[in-house]
Order: sequence, then C-alpha cells, then structure tokens
Amino acid sequence: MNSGIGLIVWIIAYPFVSFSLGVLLGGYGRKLTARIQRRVGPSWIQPFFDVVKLMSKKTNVSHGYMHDVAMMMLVGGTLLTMYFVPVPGFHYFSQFGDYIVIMYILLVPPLGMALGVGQTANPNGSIGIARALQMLAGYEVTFVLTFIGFAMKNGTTSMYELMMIQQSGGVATWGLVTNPLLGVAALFCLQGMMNEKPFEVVIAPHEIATGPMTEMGGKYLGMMFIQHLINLVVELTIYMNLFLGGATNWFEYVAKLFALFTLVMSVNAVYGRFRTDSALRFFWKLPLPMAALGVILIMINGI
Amino acid sequence: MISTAQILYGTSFALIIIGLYAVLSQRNLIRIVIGLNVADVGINILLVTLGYIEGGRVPIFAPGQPTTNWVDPVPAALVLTAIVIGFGVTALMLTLVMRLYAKYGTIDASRIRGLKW
Amino acid sequence: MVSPMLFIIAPLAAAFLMIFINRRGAALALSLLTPAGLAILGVSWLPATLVRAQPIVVASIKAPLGIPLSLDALGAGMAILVAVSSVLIVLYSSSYIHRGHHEVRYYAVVMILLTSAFGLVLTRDIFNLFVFFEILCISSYILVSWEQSGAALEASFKYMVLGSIGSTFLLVSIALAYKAAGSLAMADIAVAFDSAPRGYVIMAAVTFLFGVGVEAAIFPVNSWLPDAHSSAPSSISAILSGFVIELALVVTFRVLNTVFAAVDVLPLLQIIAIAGVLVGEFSAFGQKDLKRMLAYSSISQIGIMLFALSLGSTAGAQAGLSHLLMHAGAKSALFLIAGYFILRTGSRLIDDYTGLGYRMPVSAALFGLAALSLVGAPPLFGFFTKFQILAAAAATGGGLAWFGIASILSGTVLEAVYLFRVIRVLFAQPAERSRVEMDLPALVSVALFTALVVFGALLLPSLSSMIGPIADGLATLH
Amino acid sequence: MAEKELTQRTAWDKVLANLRKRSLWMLHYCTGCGAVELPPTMTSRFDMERFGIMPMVTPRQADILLITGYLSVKTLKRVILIYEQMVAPKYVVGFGSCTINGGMYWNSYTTIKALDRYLPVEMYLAGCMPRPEAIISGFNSLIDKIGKGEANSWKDYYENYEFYKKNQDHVFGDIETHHDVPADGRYFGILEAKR
Amino acid sequence: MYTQALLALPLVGFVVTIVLQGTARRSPAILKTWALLAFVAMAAVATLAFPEIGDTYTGPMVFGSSLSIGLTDLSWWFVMMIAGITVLTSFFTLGALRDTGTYPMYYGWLFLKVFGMLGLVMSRDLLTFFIMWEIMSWATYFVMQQGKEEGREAALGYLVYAIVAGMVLLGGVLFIHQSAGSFEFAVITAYMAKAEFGILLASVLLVLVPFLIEAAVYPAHGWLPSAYASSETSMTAYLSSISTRMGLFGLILFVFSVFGLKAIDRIGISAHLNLRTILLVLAALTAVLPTYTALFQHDAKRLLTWHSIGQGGYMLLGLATASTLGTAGGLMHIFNYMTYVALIIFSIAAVEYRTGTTNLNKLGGLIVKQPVAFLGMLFGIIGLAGIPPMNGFVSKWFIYRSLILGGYPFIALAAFIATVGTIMSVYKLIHNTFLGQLPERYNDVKEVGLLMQLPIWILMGVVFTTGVFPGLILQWIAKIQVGMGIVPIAWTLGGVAREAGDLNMMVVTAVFMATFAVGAIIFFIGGKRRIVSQYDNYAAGHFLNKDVPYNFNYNFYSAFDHIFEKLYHDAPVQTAIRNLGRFVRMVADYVRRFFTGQINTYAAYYVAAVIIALAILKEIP
Repeated sequence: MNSGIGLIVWIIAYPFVSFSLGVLLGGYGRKLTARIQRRVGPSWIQPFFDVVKLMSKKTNVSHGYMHDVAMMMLVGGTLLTMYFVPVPGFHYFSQFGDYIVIMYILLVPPLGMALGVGQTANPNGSIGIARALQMLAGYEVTFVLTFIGFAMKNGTTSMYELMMIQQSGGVATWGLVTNPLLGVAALFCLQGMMNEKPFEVVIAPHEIATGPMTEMGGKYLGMMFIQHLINLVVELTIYMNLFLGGATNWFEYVAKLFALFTLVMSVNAVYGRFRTDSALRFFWKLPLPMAALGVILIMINGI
Repeated sequence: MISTAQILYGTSFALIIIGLYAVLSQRNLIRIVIGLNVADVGINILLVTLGYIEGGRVPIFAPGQPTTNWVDPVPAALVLTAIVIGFGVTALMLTLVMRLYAKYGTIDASRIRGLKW
Repeated sequence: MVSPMLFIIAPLAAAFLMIFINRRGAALALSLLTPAGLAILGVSWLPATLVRAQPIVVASIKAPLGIPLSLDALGAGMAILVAVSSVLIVLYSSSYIHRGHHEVRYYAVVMILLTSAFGLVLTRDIFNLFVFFEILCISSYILVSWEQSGAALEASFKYMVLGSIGSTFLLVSIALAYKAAGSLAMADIAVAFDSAPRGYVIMAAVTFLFGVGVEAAIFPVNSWLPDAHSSAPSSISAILSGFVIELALVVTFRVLNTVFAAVDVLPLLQIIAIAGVLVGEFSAFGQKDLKRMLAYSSISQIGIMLFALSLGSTAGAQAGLSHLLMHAGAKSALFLIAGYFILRTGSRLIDDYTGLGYRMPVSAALFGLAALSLVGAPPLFGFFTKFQILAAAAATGGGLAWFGIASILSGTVLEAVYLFRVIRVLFAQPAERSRVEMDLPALVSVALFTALVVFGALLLPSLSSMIGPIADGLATLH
Repeated sequence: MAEKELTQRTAWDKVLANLRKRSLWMLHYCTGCGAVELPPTMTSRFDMERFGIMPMVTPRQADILLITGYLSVKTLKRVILIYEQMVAPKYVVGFGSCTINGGMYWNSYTTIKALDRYLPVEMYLAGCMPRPEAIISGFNSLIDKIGKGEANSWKDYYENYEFYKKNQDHVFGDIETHHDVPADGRYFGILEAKR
Repeated sequence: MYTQALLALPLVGFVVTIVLQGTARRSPAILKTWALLAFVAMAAVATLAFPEIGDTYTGPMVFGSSLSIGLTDLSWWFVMMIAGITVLTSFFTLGALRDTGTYPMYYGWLFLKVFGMLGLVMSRDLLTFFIMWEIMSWATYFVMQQGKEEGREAALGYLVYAIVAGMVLLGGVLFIHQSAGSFEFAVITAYMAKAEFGILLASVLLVLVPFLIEAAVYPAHGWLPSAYASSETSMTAYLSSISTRMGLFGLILFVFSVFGLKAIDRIGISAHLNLRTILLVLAALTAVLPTYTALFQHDAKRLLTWHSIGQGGYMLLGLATASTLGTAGGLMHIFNYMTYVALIIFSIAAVEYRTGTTNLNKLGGLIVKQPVAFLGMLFGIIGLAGIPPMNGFVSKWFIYRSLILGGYPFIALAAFIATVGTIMSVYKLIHNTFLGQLPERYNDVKEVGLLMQLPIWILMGVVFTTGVFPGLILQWIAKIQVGMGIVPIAWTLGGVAREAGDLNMMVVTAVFMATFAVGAIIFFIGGKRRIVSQYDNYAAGHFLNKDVPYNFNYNFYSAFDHIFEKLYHDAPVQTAIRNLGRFVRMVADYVRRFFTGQINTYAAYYVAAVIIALAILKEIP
C-alpha cells in the first residue's frame, strides 16, 4: 500500500479505518470499565452512537470564528499525526517526517483545542487548559527522554527505522525488552498522554465541569469525540512502534492495540485522580529518574 | 672632633624634623604655621652651611681684602629668596587662619573638617 | 622672531598693568589678549623647536652665571595648550565671575599663574624651577580661596600646608643637588649625579619627586586636590584640572627622567600611578557632589597619564601626552558645565539636577559628549588616546603593566557608571521646562573645549607627526 | 406536532433517529428529592449505561433535563436558563407528581404547580419519587419515542414561546438569559421565517 | 561601492536627524518620513551589495593598521536581517509613535545603532570590530534612554553590563594584538592555529566572555528583561529581534573563522569535554531557566524579553554542537526568531496602542476587536513554540536532531523542557490578551491603522513561507557554512535531503491542509451553528452580566508556582550580581574615607609616602 493506486485508496480509506478502530477501542474500554465495576456496560460501538447523536444536533452554539477553526484544527491535527505514524503496510509519509515531527504534530490538536476553549471565555475551560499544559511538562518530558535514549542508541530519529530495527530480531529486540527501564517509564507516560484516570485532572468532571469541554456542545463535542477516538489509536500505535516493535500484519497490530488499551483502561478503572502538582511530582520522582537511568546505561555501554 | 659643618647639618635636619612633627601632631592651626616656619629655618641653615668652607672668608669685595678662600656666596643668595618666599606664604596662611576663625569660630584642625570623604 | 622670554614677561606685565588701571573692561581685555598673543607666539616658535631646542639668553648674561632657559618642542607644545586653555577659561569667567568688586584682582592673579606656568616649562635651572613652582602654588592658593566661603578657606589652607611641606622637601633636594654639583643648572647636576653615591641620589630624587609631586597630584600626596578643586570657582577648577596639575606632572617627570636619571624611579612611579587610578575611581564612584566627583576623576586621569609616561617607552610617552591633551579639553569642559549647573540650580548635589537636561539641553549634550570622550567611546578623541596608552602598556608587557591595564579598564567601567548616573539624573522627568541655557561666552568656550575632544580624532594624523619630538622633550633636557 | 411531519420522515431520518436514540445524556440537575433515585439507576445494580444513558455535567452536552421533584420559583429561574443553554433536540423529563400538579406542595406559595406551563415537558414519570426500575422503563419509552421520531416537544418551546414567556414573566418577571428564542427558532429553521 | 554606501547611509541619517531636531517638535512627520526613506534606501542598497560579497575595502589608518570592512556570506546574511527588521520597525513606529516630540532623538540613535551593527557585521579586522562594537553598545544605551522613566533606570543597568563587556573585549583585543602582532583576522587565525595553550586560552576567554554577556547567555542575562521591557514597545521588538544577536554574531565570527574550530577544540580534555561542552551546558541553562521565569510574568513585554534570552539559548545550542545540522539549526533559528518575535511584539504594540496597557491581568477577549493583531500573534506564538507549519519548528528540528545524534541526550532533554515552557507561556500570553471575557472598558477598541498592520502582515507571510519552504533560507545557510569551514547542509526546498534526515515541510503542510479540509467538511456536516454573546456561558446556573468579571488570568500556572515558589524569588544569579554591586559600593565608600579632611593626617600621608618611596628605591637595584 506504499505506492500508486494502493496508496491513494489507502489515504482515503485510512481515516475511516482508524475511526472505526477507535470506536471499537472506545466501546471496549467502556465495556471493560463496566465489567470491572460488575456492570453490563454500554454496547461495543457506543462511541459511534454518541458521535452520531452529537453530530446531528440542530441548534449548535459557537463562541466565535476561532472556536470553529479550532475544531477543524483539532481533527485535522490528529489526522495529520495519523498519516505520519507508520502502520503495518503503510509508511509512505515517514520519509517526510521523523518522530521529532510527529512529537510536534501531536501538539497541534491540544493547541487548537486550547485556542477554541480560550475563545469560549469559560474559566473552567481555561483552568482545564492550564492543567493540560502543566501536565505536558510531566509525562511529555519523560516520554521524550525515553525516545532520545532510544534514538541515540540506534542513531536515527525516524520512527519507521526504529520499528524496523526492533523487528529485526523478533521479540528479543523489542524496545521494552532491550531497554526495560525506558519501556516502563514510557508506559507511565502513556497513561498521562491518554489522559486516563490517575492523570485525568484535565477533564475532572467534578471540579471544573469537564474542563475544556464545558462550552462544547453538539457538533463541537462530536468533533472532539472523533478526535479523541482517533487519538486513542494514534497514541497506542506510537507506543507500539517505539517499544513493542510495531506490527508486521494487521492482526498483530489490532491485538497489540487491545492489549495495551486493556492495561491502560484497567489502571484507569481502579485509580482516583492526582492533583496537578502531585501528578507532576509523581512524574518527576519515578518515571523521569528511571528514564534518565536508562539513558545513562545506554551512554555507558551502548546497550 | 665634630666640625662646625656637621653641627650645622645636624641642627638643620633636627629643625626640619621638629617642624614636620609639629605639623603632624598639632591641632591648633597657628601651631601648624609655626611648625612650618621652624622647618623653613632648618632649610635655610642647611642651605647656608652648603657654602661654608672651614676658615673661609666673608665674600665681600672690600678694598685691601684678599679675594681668595671665599665662602661660596650662591647658597646665601638662595636663602634670601627662600626667606622672602617663606615670609609671603606665612603671611597668606595667617590671613587664611584669621578668616577661618571668623567663619568657623575655631582654629582646631579636627573641628574644621567640612570637606571630607 | 620675538624672543620666547615674552612668555614670562608678558603675563607679568599684564598683571601689574591691570592692577594699575583697575577697571574690569581693561582687565578682561588684557587677560584675553595676552594669552592669545602668547599662543600665537608659541605656534610661531613650534616649527623651530621641533627641529631642536632653542636656548634663551636672558639679558645677554651667558651661562654659567645667567639663568639657563630654553624652549624645546615639549615646552612649546605645553605653552600653546596653556595659552589656548587660559584664553577660553578667561572668556568663560567673563560671564561666570562678573559680579564682585575685586574682579580685576582675579584676572591679575590668573595672569601671574600663567607666568609661573610658562616659567616652569622654560626653566633649566633647578632653583629657578623652585621659584616658579612657589609662584604657581601661591597663585593657586589665592584662586582656590577666591569665594571666601568656609569650604574655600579650609581647602586653600590645607592646600597651602601641603604645598609648604612640598616646597620644604624641594629645597632639601635642591640643597643636596647643589652640594653634589656645585651649580644650579640641571645639565651640570645631571652630570654630577651620575658619579654621586646611589643613596645620595635616591634621597635627592625622592625629595624632588614629592616636592614638586604635591602640585602634580601624585597619589599619596594629592589629598588636597578633592577639597581644592571642588570648592574653587569652576573656572579655577578647570584651570587647575585642565593644565596646572598636568604641567606639574610633565615637569616632574622630565626632571626625574633627566636630572635624576641615575636612579631607576619608573617602577615606583607605575605603582603610584596605578594606586592613583584605583583610589581616584573608587572614591569618585561614591560621590554625591558633582564637582568633588570630577576632582576625584582628575586624580584617576592623572594616574593614567603618569602610568603611560612611566612605561619608559616612547610610545608610552606619546600616548600619555595625547591623553593629557584630551583630558585638558574634556575635564575643563566638564568643570565649566558643572559650574553653570551649580549657578543655575544653586546646589552642588547631583540629585538636585533632575530634569536639568531639558532646561539646559545644549550644555547637557556637551556634558554627555565630554563624558563619552573621557570614558573612551569611539570615535571620539578619548578612545584613541586611551587605546594608545593601553597598547603601549601591552607592548612593554610584564606583570605590572598588565595589572595597570586591568586597573585602567576596571577604572573605566566605574567612570562610565558614575558619569552616566549624572546623565540619567539630567534627563529624568523635569519639574518644569523653562529654558535656562548658559550665557553665550561660557557656551562658546565650553563648545570649543568639547570640539577639541569630539573632533580630536581628525587632528590625529597631524598630531602624530609633531608628537615625536615633543615626547623626546621628556627624555632629553637641552 | 403536525401529523404531516411524522409521515414525511425520510429513510435517512429514520436511520438517524434509531442511531441517535442509543445515546442519551442527562443533565442531573438535582432540584428535588427524586435526585437520590438516580445514583442506584446509574451504578452496577441497574446500570443505566446499558441503554447509552450517561450523566453529563454541563447543559451544552446534555439531551435530557431531569426535573426530579418540586421546583421553587427561585430554582425555576435557574432551570429555564439551563434549559435555554441546552442544545436541541432536548427533552425535559419530570419526576413524580410535584411536577404535574404541585403534588404534596399543592398550596405552597414558593413552588410552581405545573411544570409544563413553563417548559415543554417530554415525559412525566409517575411515583412519589419513581424507583430506578420506573426511571429505566420511562427512559426506554423515551428512547422508543425518539426512535419513532415523536419526541419533538422541544420545538414547542420555539413555536409557543409567547405562552411560556408570559407564564415565566408572571411568576418571576423578566430575566436576561442572553437567548432570543424566536430569533433562534427562525435562524435554525424550526419556525418558518417570519410567518 | 555599495558596501561603503551601505555603511555611510546610517551615518548620514544620524547627522540629518540631528539637524532635523528643530522640526521634530512642530511636525514630527518630517522626521518620521525621513527615517523611513533612509531605512528603505538602506535595505535596497543592502540587497544591491550582494555581488560584492568577498571584497574588502580599507578605511583610514589608525594605530598603524588600516580599518577594513567587507562583506562575507555570514555578514551579508546579518546585514539583510538588520536591514529588513529596521525597515519593518520604522514602518511600525510611523504609526505607533504618536508624539515623537517626546523622543526627538529616537531615530537619531536608531541610525547610529544601525551604523554600529552594520559596521560590526562588516568589519574585517579586529580594530574595526572593536570600534563598531563600542559604537553599537553606546548607541543601544542611548536608544534605551528614549523610553519611559523606568526605561532610563534600566538603561543604566544595561550600560554597566555593556561597559564591562566592552572593557573585557578591549583587554582581549590588546592581548591578541600583542601576541599575534596585527589586527588582521588572517594573521590572527594563522597565529592561533599554532599558539601555545596559555595564550590561546587567555585570548579565547577574553573575547568570548563579552559576546556571552551581550548575547545574554545564562549567568550574564540579568540586564536584558528590564532594559528591553521598559523601553518603547516598537524598540523592544527591534532590540529583542536583532540587537541581542550581535553577541552571537561575534561568537560565530570568532569561534568559526577567526580562531578556527581546530584551535577552539584544543581547549578541553576530550571530544566530549571541551570548551564547546561548556557552551552547550550554558546554552541549555539559558534555554530552560529564563523560559520558566517568563511563565510567571504579568507584563506581556517582560514575558517576551525573558523568551528572547531563552531562544538565544537555542541558537547557542545549535552553534555549540559545531555539526552540520546543529550550526544550520542555530543560524536559521536566528532568522526565524527575529521574524516571529517581531511579529508578536508588533501585535502587543498594536494592543498597547489601543488599550494603553500590556498588563496580562487586565486584558482579555480582544480577538473580537483586533482580529489582525490576534492573527499576527497566533502565527508568532506557533513559530515561537516551534510547532509546524511555522518556521520556528524547522530550526528546532535541526537542533534536536544534531543534539540527539551528537550524543548529548540530557542537553536535548533540556531543550525539550524549554520548548514545553515556551508552549505554556505563549499560550498564557495569547489567552490573557486575546481570548477569554472582553472587559467592559475595551468595548470601543478598534483595529490599528493600516500602516501598523503592514509589518504584521508581512512578517506573517515570512513566518509561514519560510516555514513551509525552509529551502529559501537554507540555501544561504549552506553558503555560510562553507565560509565557516563546516560541511554544508544538504538542503531541499521543503527541508532536508534524504541522507540528512526525514523532513519535508511542504508535504507536512500539504497533508495538514488536506486534513484541515477534512475537519472543515466534518464541521459543516454538523448542523447550523449560531455565535452567541460572551455572557451566554455555563456558570452552574448563575446569570452572567458585564459587571461580573468571569476571566481566569491571574496565577495561570498555579501548580508550577506552588512547586517552584522559592526558585524564582531569589534566583541565585540575580542575588550574586546584586551582592557584587553592593560590594563595589562598599569598597568605594571605604576607599573614599582615605581623604579624612584632617590636615594632620594629610601631612602624615606625606611623610609616610617619602619614607616608603625611599624604602622601595633602596630595594630595587
């Protein structure tokens, strides 16, 4: 699917594939949480129904042109990241942008949302964004350190090449196996990146009325849901490519997706919520030193 | 035996040192002026003794006096100018002391310290 | 051509004539014309002296009885500087000192001061040097105590006490010199000292150094300078800081360099110079009174000049002399402007000059330019002279020279800060905006001084051709 | 609602209605004593989420406005502001008799007696406070109504706004909700432009 | 011929502005139009001077060596940046400076500053370099004087740093001239190549320290925030965009061409522990600490001046790696930073022009009233944060890649921490100014005039186009790198060729536009939407109106403030410098007391001096 007609078809189909994967993941996640809480839980494709209901709302409320453009930027940014993250059989775009590009494109949707929420002029939203940006300094910094260590060890910053290196020796050369410290630290950060329960202070329904999404109604919330679902897939794929050796075929890809998501959602289902500064302190006390140690080990004997 | 020249040199240096000591230690401005004059006198003695030759004669052209073995007149001339200058300076200093007394009401050097640091 | 003797006779005659006529107009005219004429005389003699020194025979009495005077290149150069500066300063004092009944005596004493200044430059006889030195000191004492205020009297008294101690030491040195050489002419003394025992020559040299050094504001003995320069009327502080102490420095260094050549006094001079720079800069940094700050700055600038001269190399001598020229222009301008700041605001403290820059824009600008040149900002004249000094010091090399460079550089930092603290106060938010600019004659003289400083760089090429023989004047005495 | 509207629903409307009915978010605005029935309905025992119903915090995101019991005049002011901030199609569900005819507080001077004079109510759940089973069956019937496209009470607020406005002014005078409801109706095509 | 004209023009401008002072009070327009024309002419001459790269022109003889100026690739690159930003600033000040009557000499000193900078950049020998450096730092001091009252206070603070830097540089110039024998760069390079270690180290340190002070690198950055923030806003834009980079120019010129990389690398223990590593660590500190101080500023201009220090750290990071990618990143970051910081400060100036304040706690919701300013700031902060598609991202990509592959992981981490800090503070900037509730008092605010909008539009275009087509800039950088003796970067129009890494900004932007269009389509699939008033907002049932301030501006990042409370209030470097100042004043006060005013002590000094002099002369043979 990397050249010619196959590429064009895939480029058009990929968003839908990714969205549907996202819906399945979302549904599975809510089902899993329900099961943990000994509940029946919603249908497997509940997110699809939510999106359809939201998008078909009649009287949508907007707070200005920036609010609208922000939503487009939100969805557009996530789709952009989606194209640049290699998936089994499709890595055409990774020749135009390595992981540093991806790392920065990942910031486009939050920036878009932040600008839109800013215009809605709701303090709950601003507090939510402030918390999101502060949390950035927690998990993103550690995740980047793990990536730096990995890239330095393999001498390349391209995600596709890193993936290929890990696939060369099967499971033995997975990132998580060769550099366990980096892998585990990255797992903690994955929990933060996905905005899941221990680090869910950004949305925090009880304190700041779902933070940034306070003023998002109707199709605005719908687009945020679409973005959230695709984002699930993209972030899990990033972690998989960096530490679990990516996927050679689609079954392995979907299996790894659901495995990772189970881990993340089960942690989410059982944990309370950290305050922002205690979350930051957690990230700087455990994952960051772990990642730093991993990098030092790499520097010492290049393992 | 100490020749008169050594005695005179000794007295002049002693006078200069006494004069300087007076300037250093005395608080009273007039005493400082006096100290300076003492130093001046010391210098004049020094200058005069420069030209002194043991058993020399007074260098004055008098009819019938021999014109040899004269004491050197030049330092004496210097002393004249030095005395005149010393006189002028002392006069100016004393007028200043009078004006200072008029202004400050005291001539104690440690109390006249308007200008410091 | 007219005999250089006029340098001594003309101002003396003018002084007594003025007292005799006793009218302000005549006094002013005389005291303007005489230095102007002498400046022209100096310029006319300059080309001749550049070739070789011109001995002057007084009343056709030949040596060794006559008093040996001679006009060499250094003498001519200094004479022109003194003459031009005094013309401008007299022009300034015409509008600065106009009131008061005994104004004629002011100009008379200035003329006498001029006489002694020229005399010091010309004389080759050590006792004659002492006489002119005494006249210079006495006229300075009188001019310092001119305002008859408590501070002025106190300052001049201290100045006089130190001056008298200085003259005492000078007489001791003359006595020693005469004893060794049997003659008062510097040339004979130099020859005698070559063969005299070292201890004897050291004693003579040190007493001479600190004898004349008092007037040249050499570091340990210049404690009179801050009081004298700050409480004297500004025109007099300009004269004192402008050329009197520089003249004394040049004469001291010349005599030490030639007559007392037997003993190597240069390292001592360098130590004294560096100490002078540091003490001057740090004391000036803590000042609140503008004129006192400028006085301390003069101490440090003298230190810089002495450091340049005492490097021993011709490059150092040339740099020192060009810095002397620059300092004469810049420091005179600063003092003259400070005079009018005090005249207009009635206060001597810098903090009271807030917003004066808007009320006296031209003088504030001139103050800024003079300060810039003093600190050595290119492309003004100050930068080139300071750079030459430092380059000469770098050329001689050695620990003391590099320590000197470091202290001059850090001194410049302090100098820039305290000078531009004044600029900040000048251009702070003004209370009111009525213009109180300087009077015209004062403005003209200050403008000319600053012009020398700002466009000094242009006369560098011509200066460099003349500076060679002038700098030789320091090393040889003929 | 005009009969005509019910029959002319296109195939796409039918599909959409059936999808939309599977996801309802309720604004759990605990005005009265019925609020205590909600937590058991949501949690493991009765698990309202099976039907896609979730509690939501802000009016912008909610479809259902639960009025769980009596409404004092002061609270009604807030409820109306909340209702107008909600994004249509929105449904008001009244719990118990207090919302129908004032219930136990029929003669109290502070409560309002009939909710539907101030807001278009989609459904009432009987019971002096309906138990979770009743709530769930009520919601299921609401889901069926949405599926069949009959739950259009929210349009009534736009069409008979004067009636509602008159009653509201009568109770507590004019309030500034920054919503020009008729203008919104025209803008979103719910009312034909300027009849 | 054009090179001399380029240098002469600002000098002529300076003289003419002094002449025009008289008219400044009556009709400021004459002065302003003259300045604009002069700057535009200068920019034109600068572009025409391109063919003259490489030749040298000698000026007057001073101290035995002639002052020479000439264009090289590196200097032409800086000349173009100076000319460009000066024209834009003068355009902006035409509109902004309503009453130049109060700062008549604003343009005069600006001309002299441009003369100093151009001279510095075009100097071909050490003496011209030093003279132009001094003229520039003096002119900067005087330009800062023209601002408000606290501007003059801060200007004196700058003067102290500038004079110290100038004097250390003078010491360096003397030392190098003395050891190498001449001011010519070529002679110095030859000498330094084989100079013995002591002389090399001394001359390198004496020359690098002033550049680090001028470029506001970490320990010596204290002067910049107050000096730049309190001067007039359009001057803040000018100063933070180009003035601080002169120190960096000096660094590049001396490290790469005058001393040569080989000589620099001799200073140090191993390839990983040499002078460049120290520079890297300093640069990392400069990137991180000021950025996190910017987080807590309440004034927009002060926030941005802290950023100008932080971004200076990035440039130094790139240059200190001395690798192809790193230097390319560093050089490009100088250009990028200049464009987007000027853009942000111009929009802040537009806001200040209308609302009269830059206090972040008082502004809000101006997006409705000043959309152009908002757009300008949006493009600016996306560039500053380094997010694609703006140009800031490209240079950061270079720097990151060179740091990671160069084996400096923790410095790369520091760079990323700084980026996170930048994102946080720029969002606070745009949120507090343009987003959130519009206070009542700004209801009648209007957009700024066209003349002030022009620079904003131009810079937006530049920031976007150089972001999407970085090749336009990289081609010059490749030329410069050849001049600096480094393997030039393999550039393409979109970014970097395959072997040098995967970056093609054209594709990234194209895909982003496509996905943005998909987002738009999804948006328009949804139902109609209506823009409501700002008071129609969820406040848990509370009725909002104009006298209820419903903004979250104050203490935006409370968690950070909570954790890093004590680090900000007594920043170690600031207290150290303040103590140094107090020490100098104490010494001055102590030395001053030498002159006790007591005549007896003066006489005692006299006698003591004579005795000591005799003792000294006895020792010295």
